[in-house]
Amino acid sequence: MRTLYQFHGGVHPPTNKAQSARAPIVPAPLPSKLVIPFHQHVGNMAKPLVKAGDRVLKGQLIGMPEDGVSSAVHASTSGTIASIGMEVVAHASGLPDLCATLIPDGKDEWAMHEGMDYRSAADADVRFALRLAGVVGLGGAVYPSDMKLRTGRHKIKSLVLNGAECEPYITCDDRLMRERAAEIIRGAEILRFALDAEEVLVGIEDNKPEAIAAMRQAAAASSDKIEVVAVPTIYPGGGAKQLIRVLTGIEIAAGVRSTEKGVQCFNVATALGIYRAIQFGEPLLSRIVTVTGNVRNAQNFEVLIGTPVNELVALADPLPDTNHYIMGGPMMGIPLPSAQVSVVKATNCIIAASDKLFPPAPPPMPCIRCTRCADACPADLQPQDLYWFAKAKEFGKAQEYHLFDCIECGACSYVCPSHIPLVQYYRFAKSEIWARESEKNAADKARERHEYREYRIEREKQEKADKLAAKEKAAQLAREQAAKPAQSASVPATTDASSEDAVQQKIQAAINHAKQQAASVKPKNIEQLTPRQQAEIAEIEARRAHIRELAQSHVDHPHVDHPKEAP
Amino acid sequence: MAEYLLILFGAVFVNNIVLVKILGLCPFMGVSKKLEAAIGMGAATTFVLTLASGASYLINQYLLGPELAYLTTLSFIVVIAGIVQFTEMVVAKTSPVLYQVLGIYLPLITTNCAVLGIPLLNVQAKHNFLESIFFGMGGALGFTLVMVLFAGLRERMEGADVPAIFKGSAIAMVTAGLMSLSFMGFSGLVK
Amino acid sequence: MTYQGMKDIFYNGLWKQNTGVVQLLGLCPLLAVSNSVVNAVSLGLATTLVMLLSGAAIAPIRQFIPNEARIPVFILIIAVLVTAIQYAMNAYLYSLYVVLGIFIPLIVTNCIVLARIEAFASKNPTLESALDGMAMGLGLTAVLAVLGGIREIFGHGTLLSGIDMVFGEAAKSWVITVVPNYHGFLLAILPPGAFIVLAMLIALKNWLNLRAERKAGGDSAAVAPVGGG
Amino acid sequence: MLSALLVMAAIAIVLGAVLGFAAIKFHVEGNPLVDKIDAILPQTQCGQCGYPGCKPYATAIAAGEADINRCPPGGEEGIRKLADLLGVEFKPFGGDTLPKPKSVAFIDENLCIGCTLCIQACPVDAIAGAAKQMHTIIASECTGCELCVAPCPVNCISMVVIEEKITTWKWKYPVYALTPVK
Amino acid sequence: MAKASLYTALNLLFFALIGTALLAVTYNLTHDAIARSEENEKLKLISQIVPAAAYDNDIMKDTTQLAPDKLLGTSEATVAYRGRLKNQPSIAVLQAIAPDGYSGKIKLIIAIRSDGRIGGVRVVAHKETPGLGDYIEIARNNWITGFNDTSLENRKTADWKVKKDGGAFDYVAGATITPRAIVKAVHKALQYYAQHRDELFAGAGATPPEKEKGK
Amino acid sequence: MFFSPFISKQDTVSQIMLKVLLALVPGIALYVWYFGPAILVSITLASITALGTEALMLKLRDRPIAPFLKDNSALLTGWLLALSIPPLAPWWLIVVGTAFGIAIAKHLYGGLGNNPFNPAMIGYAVLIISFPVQMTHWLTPHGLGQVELGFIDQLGYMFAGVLPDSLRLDAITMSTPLDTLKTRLHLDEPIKQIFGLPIYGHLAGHGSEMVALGFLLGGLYLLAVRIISWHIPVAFLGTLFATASIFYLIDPAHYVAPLFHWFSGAAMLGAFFILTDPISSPTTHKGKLIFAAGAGLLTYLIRAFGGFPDGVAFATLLMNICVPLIDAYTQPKVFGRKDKADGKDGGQP
Ligand SMILES: Cc1cc2nc3c(=O)[nH]c(=O)nc-3n(C[C@H](O)[C@H](O)[C@H](O)COP(=O)(O)O)c2cc1C
Ligand SMILES: Cc1cc2nc3c(=O)[nH]c(=O)nc-3n(C[C@H](O)[C@H](O)[C@H](O)COP(=O)(O)O)c2cc1C
Ligand SMILES: Cc1cc2nc3c(=O)[nH]c(=O)nc-3n(C[C@H](O)[C@H](O)[C@H](O)COP(=O)(O)O)c2cc1C
Ligand SMILES: Cc1cc2nc3c(=O)[nH]c(=O)nc-3n(C[C@H](O)[C@H](O)[C@H](O)CO)c2cc1C
Ligand code: SF4
Ligand code: SF4
Ligand code: SF4
Ligand code: SF4
Ligand code: FES
Repeated sequence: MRTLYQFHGGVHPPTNKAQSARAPIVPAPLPSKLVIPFHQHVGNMAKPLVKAGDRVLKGQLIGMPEDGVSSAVHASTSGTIASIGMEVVAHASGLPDLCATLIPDGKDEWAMHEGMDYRSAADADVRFALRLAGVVGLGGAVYPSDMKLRTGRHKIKSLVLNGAECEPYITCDDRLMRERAAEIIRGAEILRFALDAEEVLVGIEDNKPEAIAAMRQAAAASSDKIEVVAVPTIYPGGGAKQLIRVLTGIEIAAGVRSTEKGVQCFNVATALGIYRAIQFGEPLLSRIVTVTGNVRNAQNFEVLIGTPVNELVALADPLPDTNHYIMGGPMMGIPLPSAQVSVVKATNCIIAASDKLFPPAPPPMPCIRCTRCADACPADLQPQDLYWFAKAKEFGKAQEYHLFDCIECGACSYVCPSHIPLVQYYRFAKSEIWARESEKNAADKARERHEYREYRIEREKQEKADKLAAKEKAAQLAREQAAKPAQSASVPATTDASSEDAVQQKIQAAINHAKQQAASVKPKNIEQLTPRQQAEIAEIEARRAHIRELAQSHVDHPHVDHPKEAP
Repeated sequence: MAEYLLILFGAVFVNNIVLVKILGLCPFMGVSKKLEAAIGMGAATTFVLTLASGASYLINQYLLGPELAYLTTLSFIVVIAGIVQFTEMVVAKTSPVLYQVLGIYLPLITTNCAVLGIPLLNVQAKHNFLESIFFGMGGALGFTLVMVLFAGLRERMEGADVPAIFKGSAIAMVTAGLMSLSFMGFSGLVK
Repeated sequence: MTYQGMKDIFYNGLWKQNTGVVQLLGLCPLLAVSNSVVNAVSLGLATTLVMLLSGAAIAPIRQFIPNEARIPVFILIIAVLVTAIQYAMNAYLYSLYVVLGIFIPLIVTNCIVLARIEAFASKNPTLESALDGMAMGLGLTAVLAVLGGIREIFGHGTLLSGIDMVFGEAAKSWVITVVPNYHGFLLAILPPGAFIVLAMLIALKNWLNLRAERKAGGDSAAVAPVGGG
Repeated sequence: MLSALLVMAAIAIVLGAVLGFAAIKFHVEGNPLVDKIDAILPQTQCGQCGYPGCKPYATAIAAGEADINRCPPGGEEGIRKLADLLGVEFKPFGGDTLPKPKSVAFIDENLCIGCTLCIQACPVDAIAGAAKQMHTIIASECTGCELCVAPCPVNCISMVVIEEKITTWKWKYPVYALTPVK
Repeated sequence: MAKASLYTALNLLFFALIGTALLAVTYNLTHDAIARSEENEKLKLISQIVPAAAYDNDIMKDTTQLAPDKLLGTSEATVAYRGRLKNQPSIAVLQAIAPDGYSGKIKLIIAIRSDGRIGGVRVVAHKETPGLGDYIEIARNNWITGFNDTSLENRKTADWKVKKDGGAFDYVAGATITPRAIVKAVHKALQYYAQHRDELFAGAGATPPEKEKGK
Repeated sequence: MFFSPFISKQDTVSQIMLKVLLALVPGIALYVWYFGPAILVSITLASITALGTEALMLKLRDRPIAPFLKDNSALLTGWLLALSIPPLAPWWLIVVGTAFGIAIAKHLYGGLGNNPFNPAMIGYAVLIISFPVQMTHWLTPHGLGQVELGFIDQLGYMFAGVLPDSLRLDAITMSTPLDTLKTRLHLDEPIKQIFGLPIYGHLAGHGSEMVALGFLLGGLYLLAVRIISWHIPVAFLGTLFATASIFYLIDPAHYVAPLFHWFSGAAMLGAFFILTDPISSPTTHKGKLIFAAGAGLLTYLIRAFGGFPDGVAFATLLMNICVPLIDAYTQPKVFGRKDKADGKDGGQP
């Protein structure tokens, strides 16, 4: 028996897994359309390679990974690209993002693909293959898997496979492990080889005895040293840091790569995806999705990426009082902005929700500093302090108290007797801090540019002055040489004036031309303006007037060489 | 030694210069918004007050005497102003960071009632040299202590849902009042 | 000096820049001696006198003082004035002198005196400086009087107790008993009460300001209540 | 009387000597405060504060001549930081100075006559183009200061509010109204 | 730099000297008035417990130093005032300290007639709890007048206690420590007086004419 | 708005407070048994005042009233204050104390969850300083053979200040065991003789020791249902015991045995109900230990050497002042980090 470690905190919400874990995985039928976002992973968006009207084959690359952290996007089936455009995606913001809409032709015709022998291939080639296959973490983080195989100079001792699946309701990994244990183990072998890890530990929560048994059996068949460990059921025992802690005793701080400590962790479904990508050259086109909650037939489906959620949910027969959908589990999931969004690589579960199933929490009361949240926090944080600072927008303080070590697991909110949406406050604070950071960078850049400009202007002035002085000197010299004729000095002045006039005239002409143009363009779309837009325009005009004044009052005195006429 | 420690203890807790004697309130209210500033101000005041207590004792004992008692205030304040200016120059040179934080407040030490009040109280209580120093240091440590604690409370109150009209100095004043109330618990500890 | 200028000076001193509730300077005497109206007003007037005289004394000589020596010289002058007043009180208002005790010499370090000299007298002509000193002093006295009044009524149920210290035995009958048979809410006359009552005055001033602003700016200043703690 | 004068003279002389010595020994110069304030200002250089740029405004604040609530691009957060730095109370924006949504300038390329006036106005060199050629704004460099808008003789520059995208989207402050139950 | 600081120092010196001179003048002007008001104040206090008819000398001037004594609770020499009627000792005013008040020492002045009866007692300084132990001040309560005319003769030793402890002196319920301390102190002061009466009045008495001047 | 987590435990603030109120019941029952039902009147009065002040302040602050009245925290403040002051105190005493605690110490800071000071103890401190006379008249416990007032007479005294003819206030009241001890020690009586007085029972005061036992029981219940953690009671009682032991061992003639300190005054109430107020106490475990140990030490110092018979209230308030600093300097180690959560190295975004 392995000695297991514990992490601080954790909670035991009702698991509600039985509903969906009973039935085997069913492939979902081809949907009427697939909406495939180009940005389903952490990192840079993939660059579209197709345009509307293109015919594509199943597994054809349609989005090319761009610089650094990025991953490829593929057509999930064969068909025609109907459009490339902004569609609402499965994201907490509810904002649209770039997607390819694919109308399947029903033939499900594969593009050419072939596997590779990972044992003989160079590491870089294996990683590039994964990148092109669009394999990203399916445990929830959707981090490109190829990046996780870069270990730098660090020696990897343990490879951890995450089969904990600690979130309530979700059973996709459970079913996967029961039904496709062998393939997962094959994936683990590939990963072990790529990482050159000494041991492979598969952590599975002890409430999934069938999965543990299946995995043990498959592991026994492997030539690698693969140990399947039953870990205690506690949320968030499936968090990578927590699972690593439980299995190896190693704690990985925020901002530290686990490879630095000799551990790497992959989800079991990711391992399977990696196996299929390497062995058969199959890109990641589908995933297992648990459909559960307020439905009659909760079960797991194998779903093509891009399948609209409403078409998927219909398979499970939702009850009529369902009023919204959650992607992910009840602890960390996000509410979907609409049922029309499509399944993405991060979609491990769709929960049909109703007010009865998830009654709205009572209105939050003030924090009474009961520290239940601190007792539940798996990151050993003081959530009540983080909340206090986030609420007061004291972001510096929040950061001092390690806001960024928070894994947003929601355990604190779950236990809070005041029902404070703590995680919300942390997310808010984090995104504000990020925004500030980038603003500050922009300001620094602006300062630099401004200072450079000042310097440049100063230098130009200096140069001009120098030149002038030199000219003057030359003129002086010339004057001295040509002793008598005295009128010559006035000549340049007049030419100057006339040339300036000419410039002025040209500008005037241009202005007139532009005014005509402007007059002909301007009234274009004023009628359609909403009152709000009109108000906005008025406001902008007022502001401009003000700025003009300001600009003039400052510009008039020292800077400008030509006194400017009011247009 | 014991009686000196008692003087020290009494000056820090029982007769706390700010909360019981009500002296030195302006810097107490002004420099307690941030913990670091409070600590810095406390350190500077402790330094000045200890020196000032000793110096004023010597002046009172050896230069003034009973005939020139009418020069007490004048000579004390002049000496204090000198010590403060000296401290200011030293801090500006040695710790620009501290100077930055205390910037506007260092000169205010001169107008900190406690700094003149403690030497005057020393004269009133007929303390000897060592007693004067201990009393001065105790007073200053008491000042520092409550200011640091106060700053801690004020930092925490930043996030509190204080009614609009009490935001800022009013609630700080209430807090000082409740602190003063709590410090009454020390009364009687040193008779 | 114009009438308007004078009005401004007094408006500033008595209300807008009031030392006690706005600038929060000169707090020690404000809190320490405001346990009765008589004490409070007496010290307030003594301070006013010092401010008036120091304003008047420093404004005319301000050109002759080098910048580095500014503060020490100002304080010196203040200290002289204060000591003079202290001796005068000692001679002619002995009981009051005893009651106010250390707080008379401490007028020297009352920040507000120096602050006004720095901020006003060192930049303005004599008459204005003297008036500014007086206005600021009176502003302080007003707060002191109100504070003293509230604390005395709450603490003892009386007003003007100790008036005999100023006007002699005969004035003993002037003491007003506001609440007869009062138990005496001692907190009010102890240091904590001083802080809390002053806090209430500050809040009152904030409230009046806020109300004035709301009136001026329509309802826009109204803030929607935010829940969640 | 004489002894009094002597005593005070002695005190004054000793102090004078000590301070004189200290003044020489512990001499410092420079004012790092301006830089600290400048670091907080957003460097938009827009002049809405009434000063010809951020640095001059910072200098004015440091000298105690300007209020801390004059910079709209800095937002309330900026004021708060200034208040913290200077140890003064936070002050909301007054009257005409109010922050507005972040925007960048946009040049209508059909109208631009290439007069270079906007280039001269832009404090951060965010406009590219040569004389008599169409100009473009480098959106990533533009600070949205609007200084180029007024000088343009043909009014071809407009400010475009930056729209929220998924990548720039921020989680909102959770507002839960506790509904009064009457 | 050096020059500037010299100038500064001289400037300071100049103002310091002017200030000092001014203060010296003020001091001289107020000196007498201050001495007078201080004396008046003491006289006022003493006259509360010493009826004017009880003496005809200048009681403020007819003083003697008393060495520290356990019975008086003093640890430093104190001044006693002596009243004489026609050059005969008539009344003495002693300073005494009750060391065991609720929160520290209570300073008293006690007038004792030549026949050993108390002329009056006043509390000069104390730190008792406001509102509870402070009824010993004459300004708040006339409890302190309960000592008038008591003596070692007309109160037995057992009577020198508060009523709660079986003695003869009143108290306010809830605050008995303070009165206990004072009763004890007054009792001891009487004992002191009994032991030291003669040395107390020894030494030159002031002559009656001076009394007129004093008044 | 609707965001994760979508599920939560069913506990609420008002349930927590309600359980704390419940835990007070055994102590109160014993109180009634030994000192008569007057305390129930005090508690009722305190409850009414507490709720009234709470409602008024919420209204003034423009906050919803009902949810906060239902959270039971004001009730708890009222009850605790009523238990700390003499049961026969005049009605206005409890009203002033409760109103002050809730209006000034709680709502000026923003109400529930925001107050740095313990409202009930602020109320107590204000009262003992302002009205020491009324605050030192405690009822004589049942069974000491003296005159006992009927309930009606008690009401009469509380509301009208009148006693039945021929009764002096002294006859029905006494100073508390702690107070008596202090007074008599002051008079140099030996401890043995003092404890011979009828008001002393087995451990401490007759009657009040049983009340303290009742509070101990309630406190154990709170520990069992995990509303409070062991840190504060253990550290407080431990320090009090240790300090008292030291002095007792040095000079048993002038310092009483440690157990006496446990079972007199507000020690038990303080250890389980007052110092544990989550809002005005530290949040970290180490912080709680420091906080309670400090309070224990101060309580002893004030009892043995200070100007007040009991030190729990002032010790609580004095330690309340230190809470922000204690919290700041006792931050626990963060997952995976060696340092505490007060360094500036916070994860970079
Ligand atoms: C609170 C929390 C709970 C998580 N639970 C699981 C889980 O149950 N199963 C899982 O595979 N990944 C879970 N994850 C994601 C893991 O932290 C980690 O990203 C993943 O195991 C890495 O594998 P992948 O890159 O293959 O997805 C969780 C993350 C967090 C923050
Ligand atoms: C806060 C407080 C202050 C007290 N102050 C005094 C005081 O100044 N003088 C006094 O005699 N008793 C004072 N007491 C009362 C004593 O503690 C003690 O109860 C009383 O003197 C004994 O009275 P008894 O002998 O009637 O029981 C005070 C009590 C408390 C609680
Ligand atoms: C802060 C506080 C202070 C208390 N002070 C006293 C006190 O001084 N005397 C007292 O008898 N009871 C006091 N109590 C009440 C006691 O908890 C208890 O009710 C009992 O009557 C007193 O015990 P005792 O007689 O042993 O002192 C206090 C309660 C609290 C909460
Ligand atoms: C365990 C516990 C102890 C409490 N103790 C007190 C207390 O001593 N005094 C008090 O006013 N409120 C107490 N409360 C109630 C509540 O926390 C208090 O009213 C808040 O301080 C008000 O913001 C307590 C609550 C709990 C849960
Ligand atoms: S659980 Fe909720 S109420 Fe308790 S401390 Fe944490 S945030 Fe505050
Ligand atoms: S969401 Fe963050 S703070 Fe809350 S329990 Fe999880 S890690 Fe801790
Ligand atoms: S208003 Fe404009 S110029 Fe002034 S500081 Fe702010 S950004 Fe800079
Ligand atoms: S382009 Fe215009 S708005 Fe943008 S920074 Fe330059 S001047 Fe400002
Ligand atoms: S008056 Fe300002 S510190 Fe005392």
